[in-house]
Amino acid sequence: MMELYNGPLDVKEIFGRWLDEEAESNYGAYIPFVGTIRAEGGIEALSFDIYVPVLRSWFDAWQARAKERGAIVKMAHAVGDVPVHSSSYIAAVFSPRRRVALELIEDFVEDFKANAPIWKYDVIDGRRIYAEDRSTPMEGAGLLADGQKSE
Amino acid sequence: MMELYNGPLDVKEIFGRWLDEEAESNYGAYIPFVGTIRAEGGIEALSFDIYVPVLRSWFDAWQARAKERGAIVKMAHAVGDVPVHSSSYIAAVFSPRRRVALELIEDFVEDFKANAPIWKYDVIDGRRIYAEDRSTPMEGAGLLADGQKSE
Amino acid sequence: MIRVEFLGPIAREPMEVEVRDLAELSRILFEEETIRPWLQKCAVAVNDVMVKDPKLPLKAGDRVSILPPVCGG
Amino acid sequence: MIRVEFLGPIAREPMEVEVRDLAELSRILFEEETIRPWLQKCAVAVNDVMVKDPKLPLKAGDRVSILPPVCGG
Repeated sequence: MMELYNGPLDVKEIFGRWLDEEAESNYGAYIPFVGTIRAEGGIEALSFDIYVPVLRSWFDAWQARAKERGAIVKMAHAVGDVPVHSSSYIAAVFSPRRRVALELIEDFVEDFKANAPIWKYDVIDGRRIYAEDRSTPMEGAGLLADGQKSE
Repeated sequence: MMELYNGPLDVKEIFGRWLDEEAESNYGAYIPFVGTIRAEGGIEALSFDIYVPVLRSWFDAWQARAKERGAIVKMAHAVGDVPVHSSSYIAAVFSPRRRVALELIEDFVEDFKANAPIWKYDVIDGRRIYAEDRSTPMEGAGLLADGQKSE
Repeated sequence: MIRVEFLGPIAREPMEVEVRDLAELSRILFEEETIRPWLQKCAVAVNDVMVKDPKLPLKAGDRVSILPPVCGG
Repeated sequence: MIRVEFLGPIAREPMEVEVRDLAELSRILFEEETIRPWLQKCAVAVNDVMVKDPKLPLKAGDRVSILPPVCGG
């Protein structure tokens, strides 16, 4: 399950609902990763754009990958402004066993960071500034520049 | 902070309270690991003995280790019987940054498994049976056997 | 016609172009000064599927998305 | 006197012994058939501090804990 919210996440509601959803699924390990906006660089908030169709494909591919190991993944992310000290992101793994859960949460969160189609902006004095220095080209980036060179 | 409870953990209460405790601490990542009793091998519950003084030292050493990396750890564990599909264990890391949090939660949970002075029993037909096959000798085990051999 | 959309921080309205493949689209985008600096860093989706082949043929009605560097979480 | 406590699943009441070090305690415990099979697998704490040195001297009033294989979580 993938959930998108306008503005900050209700972390307790999401954590508790996911726990309840899998209460009878016989998973031994539940690891959520909760991402919270840090106060730094004078920002009042971060803001996010998401391209939903590609995010959904990315998530579905991850769900299939988790399933191969007997696990499932869930995620929630904010769209728009998220004030400092509130949460923009929760990713979670449920797995029968601890080892698989620990491995998957790490890979899931890292791949999310590198390849989920989400753009981050600092919000300073009400202005939205693309967080270019913290952003990473997605897998396969440069395709159109390659096309040019190949002429 | 280390918390021990008689019987199963109130997972939502603990998760939410820890979240609130660090709401203003400016951590960017909060990763709890929630361990739940799986229905397997015909058990009705697992049961736990804890040797608290040594567990406390183990935990304090981990808190110091986390602090060196700008992070903190918390844990909660059950004493006595914990029925199938309820939770016996929560370990958590709060850290400014994602990488440190992901590394610490893995090391913390694995070292807990290997070295926390906790004994597990299957509860079947109301009888408590030591989970010997799933248990691991602690670091430094065999000291008294060595003493014998050295004569 | 092919519709080209620029996602996230790229400040450019969608455009409609007549091209047969991504290579041809690439040449058109290089002509735009505001777009050119992005191209090396951008990934591409066609009809919401990420693509790897820079020679991918395009057909009328295709929708090309240009995805700049990301930072979720 | 030294007090020796057996933790977790080891079904043995605490005992009081006169020994000067862990090596001497080891010899006494080897004599007990119910304890002997545990010794290779057990770690030891003295006054709640885990110990590594099998020759550690003991003094009157010390408390020795015998910790069998663990499985928390």
